[in-house]
Amino acid sequence: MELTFVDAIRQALIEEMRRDPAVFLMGEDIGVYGGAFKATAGLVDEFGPQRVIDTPLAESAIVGAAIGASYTGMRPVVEMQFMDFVACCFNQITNFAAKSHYRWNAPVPIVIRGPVGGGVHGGPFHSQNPEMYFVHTPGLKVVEPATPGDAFGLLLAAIRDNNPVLFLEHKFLYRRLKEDVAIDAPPIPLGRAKVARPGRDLSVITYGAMVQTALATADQLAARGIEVEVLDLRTLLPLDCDAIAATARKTSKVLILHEDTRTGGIAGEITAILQERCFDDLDGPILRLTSGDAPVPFSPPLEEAFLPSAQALANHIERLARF
Amino acid sequence: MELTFVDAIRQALIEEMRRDPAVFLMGEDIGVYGGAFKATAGLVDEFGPQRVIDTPLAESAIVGAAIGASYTGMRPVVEMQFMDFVACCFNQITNFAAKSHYRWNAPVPIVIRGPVGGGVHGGPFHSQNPEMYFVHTPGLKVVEPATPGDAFGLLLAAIRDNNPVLFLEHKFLYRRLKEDVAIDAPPIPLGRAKVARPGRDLSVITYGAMVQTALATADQLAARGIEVEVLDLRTLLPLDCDAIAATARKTSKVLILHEDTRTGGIAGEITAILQERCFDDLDGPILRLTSGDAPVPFSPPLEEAFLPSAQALANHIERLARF
Amino acid sequence: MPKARAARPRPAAAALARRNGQTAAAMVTDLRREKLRFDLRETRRDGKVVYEWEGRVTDPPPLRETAALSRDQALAIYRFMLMNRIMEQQLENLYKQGQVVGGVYFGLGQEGCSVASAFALGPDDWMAPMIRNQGSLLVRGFAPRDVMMQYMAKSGSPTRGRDGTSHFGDLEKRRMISPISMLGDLIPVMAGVCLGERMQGREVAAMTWIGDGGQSTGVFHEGVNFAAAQRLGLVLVIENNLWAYSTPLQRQVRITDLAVRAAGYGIPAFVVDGTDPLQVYEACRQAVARAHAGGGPTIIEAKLMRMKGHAIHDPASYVPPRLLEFWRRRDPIVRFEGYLTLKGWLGESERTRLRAEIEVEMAAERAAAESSPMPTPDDVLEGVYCERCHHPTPHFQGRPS
Amino acid sequence: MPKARAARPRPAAAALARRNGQTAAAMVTDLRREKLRFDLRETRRDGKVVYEWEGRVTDPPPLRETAALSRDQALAIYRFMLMNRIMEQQLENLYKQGQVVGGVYFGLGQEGCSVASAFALGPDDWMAPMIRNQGSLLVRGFAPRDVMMQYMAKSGSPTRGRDGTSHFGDLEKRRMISPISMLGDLIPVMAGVCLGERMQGREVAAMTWIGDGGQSTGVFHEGVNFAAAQRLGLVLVIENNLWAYSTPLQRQVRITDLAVRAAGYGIPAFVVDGTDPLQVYEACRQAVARAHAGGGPTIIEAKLMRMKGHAIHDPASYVPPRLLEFWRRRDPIVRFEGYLTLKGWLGESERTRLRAEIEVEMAAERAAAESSPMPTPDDVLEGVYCERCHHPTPHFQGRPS
Ligand SMILES: Cc1ncc(C[n+]2csc(CCOP(=O)(O)OP(=O)(O)O)c2C)c(N)n1
Ligand SMILES: Cc1ncc(C[n+]2csc(CCOP(=O)(O)OP(=O)(O)O)c2C)c(N)n1
Ligand SMILES: [Mg+2]
Ligand SMILES: [Mg+2]
Repeated sequence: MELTFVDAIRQALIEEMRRDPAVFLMGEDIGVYGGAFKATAGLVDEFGPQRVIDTPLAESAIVGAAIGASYTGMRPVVEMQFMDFVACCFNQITNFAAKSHYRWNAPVPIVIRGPVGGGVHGGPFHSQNPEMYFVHTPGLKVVEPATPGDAFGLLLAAIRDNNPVLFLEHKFLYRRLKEDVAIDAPPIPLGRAKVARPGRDLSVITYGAMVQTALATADQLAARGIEVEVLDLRTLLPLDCDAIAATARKTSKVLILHEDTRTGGIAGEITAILQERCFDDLDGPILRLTSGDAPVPFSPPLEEAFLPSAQALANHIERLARF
Repeated sequence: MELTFVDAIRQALIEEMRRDPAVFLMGEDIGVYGGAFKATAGLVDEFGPQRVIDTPLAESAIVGAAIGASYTGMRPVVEMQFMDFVACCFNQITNFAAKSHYRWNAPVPIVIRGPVGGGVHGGPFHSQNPEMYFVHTPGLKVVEPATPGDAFGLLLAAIRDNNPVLFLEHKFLYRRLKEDVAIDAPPIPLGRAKVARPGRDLSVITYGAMVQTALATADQLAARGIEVEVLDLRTLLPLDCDAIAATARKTSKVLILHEDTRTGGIAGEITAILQERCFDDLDGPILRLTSGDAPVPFSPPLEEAFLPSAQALANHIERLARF
Repeated sequence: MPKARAARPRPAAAALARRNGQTAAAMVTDLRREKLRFDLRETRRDGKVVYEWEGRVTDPPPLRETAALSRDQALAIYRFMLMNRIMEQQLENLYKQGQVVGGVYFGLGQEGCSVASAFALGPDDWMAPMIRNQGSLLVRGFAPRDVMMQYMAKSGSPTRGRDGTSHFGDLEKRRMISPISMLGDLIPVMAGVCLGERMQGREVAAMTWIGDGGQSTGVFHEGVNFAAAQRLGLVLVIENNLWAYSTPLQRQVRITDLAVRAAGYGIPAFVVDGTDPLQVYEACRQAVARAHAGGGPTIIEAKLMRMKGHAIHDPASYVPPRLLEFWRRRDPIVRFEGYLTLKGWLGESERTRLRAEIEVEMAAERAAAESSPMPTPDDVLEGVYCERCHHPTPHFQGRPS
Repeated sequence: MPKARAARPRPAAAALARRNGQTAAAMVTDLRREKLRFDLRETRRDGKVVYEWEGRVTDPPPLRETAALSRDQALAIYRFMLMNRIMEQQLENLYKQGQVVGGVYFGLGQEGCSVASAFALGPDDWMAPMIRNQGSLLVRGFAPRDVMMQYMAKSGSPTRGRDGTSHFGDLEKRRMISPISMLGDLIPVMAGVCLGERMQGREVAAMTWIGDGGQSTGVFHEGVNFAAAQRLGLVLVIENNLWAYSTPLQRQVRITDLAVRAAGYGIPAFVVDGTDPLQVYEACRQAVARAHAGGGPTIIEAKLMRMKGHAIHDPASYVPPRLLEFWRRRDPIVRFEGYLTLKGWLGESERTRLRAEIEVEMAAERAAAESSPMPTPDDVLEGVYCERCHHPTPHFQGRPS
């Protein structure tokens, strides 16, 4: 089935709701309206307002209720209208859901999904990349797909997982990517990265919308004789340390690319992992290219300068390749 | 004046409130009761209930009101009874306060202070180290002192700073450390690390209560001929990159030690900085010793195994020294 | 904006009442001339879940006279309402020409509420707008070009392109706080503004708005309760426009009048017809006076209807058409014009002249906005921190008590 | 715990009412026999800010009879109350001997409320305790040793030493959710439990408690409103014990009866004397019945007093001594004993026998708790995730509607 990124998500919700009556949806404007980005368009018509629940505007209540429902055996999937709003239910996620199984053996099979990221001029409160708040919270899983197929397969896995999963959908991709998705394929296991493009000279480790930037830049550099390997992390927690080490060992040079802001971003974590695992395998410093340390500015020229660009990526790669 | 760690904090509050009528305090049980850890004991008697305000139990209201008061020129200092509860006002901190100056030039001179950290058997909700949530949020400053003198001097600076400052006080130190504090000394500038112990063989970069662990271990290892330099970061955002690079260049070997959980902890960030700045200066992998990736367990034998131990630190150092 | 007034020292009586923890008698004053309910029916049509409304489309009653507004003030309110509407028409136009970055939010049908509420504030008072309060920005002294440039992400905008919409403020001159997108968070912040002012010796009002949607947030509760407990001069206008984005009121709450929540905080409340600027002004005037007297917060629930979608991209097809029809008869500008005409304050020719005048002004504003360049990114990473570029300064008047 | 009952399918009438968005008439039923107010005065003594209370220390009225409790049930409640008290005496003792890790929290003076509320639940219902509801844990079938081992951080504790106090739960047998420290967060979670059950075809009650302190949190508002909007069977007991740690009620809110907040959610409420287990039971029984009938949430405000400090380290010197004196005369166990004696249900000798029996039982529980070893840290980093070790399973009864 040819699906855009957002329709792949919608389709995954439909498949899971048809398969498993324990799966249901909650969120703001996901029913009659079908969601701010139409990820749930028409679902209320098929499954009814009892399984596609328009909630009050109250993120802590939504996530709290999802946790409670999950304790009775249900599998709620919650939509944040924008993932920036997770800050309004931070305690429910990081203290209630994340610590439940460790503390008292009670699994919390919920998914919190919604749009992240910039590039669409959403301004400081509709463009954030909140992954590190959750990557740094033991007990959560964090997923961010880069293609419609991965979005579909990973969302199936996230819904079937017994742990609270943050499912981050880069809104820049929602309608810009389209591909054939096998809707009868099995779920894609969480925690496994994917080599999006093999290469021998240098590895770019990235995820989300930046995978597209990395692939485009790699094609460009191939013309100049630099063969870049692109590793798409797909799951940010747990990280696929083996795949990270494997690509580093293969190419001996690593650049980490993320749209998230720099300080405290995931590049640091990956750098530390590589120091621990591959110190002797590396022929150059582990570099990172990221957004700057600021809120995401609204105006297009500002946002463009703020986000990592293909040009900056090419420069970084060439510099590292010469090392 | 001989002061314990917590009394140094209390004294800094007193000095600032006497000096500047714009400084006032808000929090739960900070008035008549003097705070859960007595950091504000007696202050309501000197400054009155109008400047030492017992609030309702509502962290978002407290921080929100502090932001609002700061817009009128005041300098509120807010106590979180335990810093774990910042999760309940996460949006006010990370979206309202942190982005204010960048977005519309409105400074938010507030301090949010309170106890962090483990080792006192507080369990999963009274032992957390929340620093990375804020280190990853541009617009905030994050301070964590390791001695009474630094606590005093850094708190003065935090209160006078025009930005929202998270001031993290390791509760294990509150009554365990005591030293002579010059209460007429000038504030200690934010953003500057301190060499807590000079050494030539290897650098341990750390902060908070772990500084004590590092110093004790360094003394021990000195007897075995390994001279460890201990760098106390003091401010976690902005990081003192120069001091980090300087110690790395001096000893060529770096171990980062933190009590915070491992994945996404500040060790990653420092590792990335060192890769960027000192790749050619390093003679061994950058290692890290941290707590494990789990909630902080309650029972003493569990918590002890969970936290980084002096023994583990010694082992790590010896391993790295041999590299 | 009314003329500057000397700073008000807090009256001793109020301080006493506050210290004694005296409970304010909670009461809801309903100023409306028609008490409406809008019970929607959720049903299916052609397999689709839809909302229906079975009420009757009636004509509205006349506005409720208030003695508090002079002719000039009434006309000033009318002018701001017209500006609000015409400015939003220009914004729609700019959007269609592709000059707007992102979306546009409209306050169509809400102009009377937005303008008349802000009009009740004094110069020492503070406010913080929500996205539909573009009228209140004008009342507070911002120019239409400020709003336009925000939407166009221009370098000349109040945030220099860093943020959009009504996300801007002005600490010094206009005492306006910039909102953030997360609904509800302004409420404790505005309570804090009153607290800060009080500590400097002044009792001020701090006005902000919230929707029927936003009042379900936890921070609404924390903020209103904090203001009540500390008896701070928060003036909270709940614009109950029946929809939170696509979600009707009855899916959000199990009550009809949001004002009843005031009882839970021990504070007074008003219910007003939000399409009648006189009622809105009267309630807000009383709330502001109460704030100035140190009497604490007030909630004003304004009943109205969002006459467009959530933002420009939203056709609002979830709204039953007859419900819109009902409210179209309650256009606040038409109603107010009727009132002013009846009073003999506004003749046909003045009306035409005023409208033309505003059209000309708006065209000039628009031209100015269009001529502002886009920002250049040289300093995109600067200004995250205040490095002594600003100097927060309190102005004490009398001892804080 | 009462006997198991067949699962209740949700009645059609309730479903209809819910779908129509019918507003429940909000009403507060006050069951108390004495209506008290506690206005404290903040003043200075020897330069220190202190609270004073000028009320009169009086004797309490007799308990309020309820037809809903049989002799056996009343005696069962009495027994649990006694167990609660004696268990806490043992805990204090263990603490003094240095066997407790961290602090101990007491429900002294609140036993009647804690026990009688939980006693109103059926086996299909759910509950989640707060820190002072150690009595409700006993009612729900946990053993005193469970509580003791939690405080002692033993490997045999329900959380195997991973968490302490009443932070434990049991999804399968006792349908109890573990709280977290952050107050208020349980409320939407319990609403969600009802939602999950409803989707499986069952209308259940989910009971939890909150203090006068905790009800100021935003998540309280979000949770209660969510439950009201969805008409979920949340039974929320507000234990208004006049203090949040050291902060008296009047610094937290500007109202006297927290139950009035129910009106803001369109749900019914009760005010009860929290030292009278009969009133508490009666209100909770009605709330639970309402939940079973699909009628939605209920708030029960219990007026009582925390007779010790916040935790064992806190001498509560901020409490005016005469206020304590007033409440000491309202010891729930003494009052209930008086009632049972008057009814002829409890004689002197039975009372002595019962107390002795519980003392023996408690000593055995204590010995068992003491003999449990401390946990070993081998698996300290395991179990952060559920790796198919548990299998969340719904049990559908009829179609979700
Ligand atoms: C905390 C939070 N959650 C979600 C949103 C997304 N959102 C923006 S506006 C809106 C609906 C608001 O409805 P209401 O408060 O009634 O205001 P109205 O648009 O009717 O003026 C939603 C859900 C938000 N801005 N903030
Ligand atoms: C969100 C949150 N903030 C702060 C605290 C710290 N704290 C624990 S108990 C308490 C007082 C609670 O008072 P109340 O709700 O009245 O319960 P009580 O102790 O009287 O039973 C406080 C402030 C907390 N647990 N949670
Ligand atoms: Mg609305
Ligand atoms: Mg209390």
